[in-house]
Amino acid sequence: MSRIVRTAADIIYPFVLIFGLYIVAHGHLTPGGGFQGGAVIATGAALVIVAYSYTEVRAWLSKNVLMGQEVIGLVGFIGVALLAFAFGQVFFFNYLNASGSLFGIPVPYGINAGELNTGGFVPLMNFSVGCEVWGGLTLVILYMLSGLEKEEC
Amino acid sequence: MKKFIVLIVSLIILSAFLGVIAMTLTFGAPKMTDMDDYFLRFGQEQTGTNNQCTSVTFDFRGFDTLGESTVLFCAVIGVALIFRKMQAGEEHEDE
Amino acid sequence: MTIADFIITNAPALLVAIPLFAAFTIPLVGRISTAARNLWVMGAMLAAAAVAFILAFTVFTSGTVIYVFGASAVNLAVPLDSGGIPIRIIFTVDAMSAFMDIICAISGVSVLLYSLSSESRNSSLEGYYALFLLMITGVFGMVSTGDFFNFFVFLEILSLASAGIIAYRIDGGLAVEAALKYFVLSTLGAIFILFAIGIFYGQYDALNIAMIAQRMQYTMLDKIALVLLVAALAMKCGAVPMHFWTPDAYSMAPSSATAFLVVASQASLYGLFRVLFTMYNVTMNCITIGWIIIILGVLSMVVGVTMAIPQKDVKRLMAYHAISQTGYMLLGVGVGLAVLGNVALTNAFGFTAMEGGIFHIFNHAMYKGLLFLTAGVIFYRIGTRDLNKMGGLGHNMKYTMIFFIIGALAIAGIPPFNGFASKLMIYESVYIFNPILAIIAMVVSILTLASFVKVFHSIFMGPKLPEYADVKEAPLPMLLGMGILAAIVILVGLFPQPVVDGFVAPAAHALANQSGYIFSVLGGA
Amino acid sequence: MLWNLPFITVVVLTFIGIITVLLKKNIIKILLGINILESAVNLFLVSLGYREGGVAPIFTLAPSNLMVLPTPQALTLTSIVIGVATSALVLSFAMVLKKKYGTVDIDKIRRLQG
Repeated sequence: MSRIVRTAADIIYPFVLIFGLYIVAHGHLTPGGGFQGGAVIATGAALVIVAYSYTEVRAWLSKNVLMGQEVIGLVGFIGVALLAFAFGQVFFFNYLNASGSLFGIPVPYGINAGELNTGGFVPLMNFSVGCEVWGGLTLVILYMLSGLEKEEC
Repeated sequence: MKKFIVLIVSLIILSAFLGVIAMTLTFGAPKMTDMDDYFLRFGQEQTGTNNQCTSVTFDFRGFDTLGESTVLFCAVIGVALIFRKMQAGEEHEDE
Repeated sequence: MTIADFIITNAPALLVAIPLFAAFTIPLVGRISTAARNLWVMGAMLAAAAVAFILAFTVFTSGTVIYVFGASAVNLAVPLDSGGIPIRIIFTVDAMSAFMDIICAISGVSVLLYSLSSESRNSSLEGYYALFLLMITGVFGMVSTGDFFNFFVFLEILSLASAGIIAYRIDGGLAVEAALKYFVLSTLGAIFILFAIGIFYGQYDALNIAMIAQRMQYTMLDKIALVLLVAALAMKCGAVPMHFWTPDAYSMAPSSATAFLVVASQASLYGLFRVLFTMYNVTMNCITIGWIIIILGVLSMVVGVTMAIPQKDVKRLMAYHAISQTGYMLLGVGVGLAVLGNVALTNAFGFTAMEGGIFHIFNHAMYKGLLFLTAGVIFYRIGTRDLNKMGGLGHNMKYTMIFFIIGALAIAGIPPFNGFASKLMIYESVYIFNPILAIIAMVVSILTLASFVKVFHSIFMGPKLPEYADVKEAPLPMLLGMGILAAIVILVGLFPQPVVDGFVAPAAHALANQSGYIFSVLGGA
Repeated sequence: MLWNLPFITVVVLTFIGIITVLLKKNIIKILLGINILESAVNLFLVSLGYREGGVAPIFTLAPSNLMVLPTPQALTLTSIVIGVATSALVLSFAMVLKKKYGTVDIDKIRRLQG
């Protein structure tokens, strides 16, 4: 792509990243969540891949790192759920809610302004899923590009 | 041509079915809402999230979401397998 | 709380969590070494199988087990403040589910043992084993869940993992073509199921199977949902009008995966039975629906076996026989369904027919898995599946030949093997219901025998061919995997009565007992 | 009639999707048909949960306490992600087939028969 597109992509990419992370972090308060935020971040990666060529991008984005990121996200997700066993609870029990510790401020019923430090394990799961979707979707794009012939990319 | 007729007939049957859906259900007035009323009333206290969609997705039906992440993982692994470079002595499919 | 108590209490969750966790971590474990990866995969599979057996033991001794994900107590299906509705995802493991869990566990262990050796020459095995464990997760989840949307999610896990594994041999494009065919059809089926879920949700505001069953009124919309569900699930299990994908997918997948794909199809069959018996039961017109299932079954039997006879590709031939055997299960359970409203007839032969059909699921998974594994050994050693190019392999592959004979006699329904036990139950009960159907079933059985005699002759008999003069016997893990299945085929064939009384009859009664299923989830509410 | 417009749209979309899947020979177009069907199902689920005058089920500074049902939105989220995974896999299959056969027309690809 032309220099204008590349520069624009360079400038926009950090904003896309921040916006995606914002969506992930506020998933339990505002519309959004891990999937949506992760998809937004992966869109940023797609933007960079479109602006530059695959051969350049391949040097920056390692498939192994992305796969590791995806696995960490998934293991984090199931690990957060499995941790309920350590508390003597049922699988997927929300042990952090109203516990007073991390993300543990109790929320009464009704309309409120929203407090970031609530939600029990939901924000942790949002982060894990965001991590997983980010890695997974980027990996899909990279693998598909690697399947293309030389002259097509 | 025969295939086309079969297709048209099946489509008519299908559209009749779906037409019944469109006629029977009313938009804007769900028939029963007891389960969702429970989510809306108690979801905030039980999960600590203001966003009830998230509370349903990650807490009440969190196991579905685990499955959904797994589906994405399946797709990534599948795509990775399809675009792998095959080794030399690998088993070939029979032609 | 001791570890034993912990496992017994949380068995339904561990059943899915163990293979899932192992599958997620394989890409990392695979980087350490091949041996570590094999150990990890096999250990996870054995642990999951052990949990499945523990769970099945609990179910068969003390009744239905329910597990509520994320509740404050394991069996708190209906929260006190909810007014009698289940709100969370619930695993409802009754005798039928436990029966399917056992099938999946046995088949999974033996096939995985086999694949440790049979796939060792290939690349990217981390992905292969991850997808294999995800298939096992999918089957365990599908047969254990008591939530209909959860069933859909596991169905999708199963079909994506299966599609990835069918396309595993990418060199010629044929496997990818088969995978594409399978995947497009199963996605269409999944969309139909999602439509049905939407219909149930819109009417009853429930996703739990027991809750839907309790509120079921059999309105016009429920009829539409029934049609969509029967079409989708019959397509997924390979019944005849929608069977196109079966031979392609079965013949092109790696052999070890094919043996497990049989179990995957049975899981869809389980879903069909669950929908018909637990969700609709006598609210629908059992005679009509029962006859539809019977006709599907008879068509599958006849078309499957007639298509199988002219095949040249050994796995394709076996795939058509798999369709034909699916017909027996549909026939047996369909007869049970057709007389469901009539207590006298049900007690006279309905339960026997259902037991025969359900018993055949188990037997089919065992002997068909065994046959596909033997076909895999032959392909592993000589590199072709074409029957015309084979011959005289019996001289060098004695154990494989014995295993093939066991499988072939079992599928044909010859007395000392397990296929006979279930087929006899089907013949007897169906003959009382309608003699013509029983005669068709017997004729199909004879044709199956004829077909397998031909296959046996062209693979193993005859003089030693020069190009296969130095063919060796299969490696030990492959023989072990086949040996497990063959031992089960013989044992169940010799002593069918304890199996029928201990596992099959409770499964059939659990399937027919709708109110018991609802009561176990909702309590008295 | 008109107040049921979302459901009628579902029927029309299903119609288009089924026709596309059954009649088109191009794998990419078949995938588009599947995607249209998935959109139809998603629209069906979401419109089942709509309550007259309801707002999004999010309590952060919500304008009113009358909210639409949250479950269909969660189900739709799941089904969208499954749809993405499906599309990724089918597109990869199409790419491999294009590389091996030089076409994405299923009639020309078809070698498995009988």
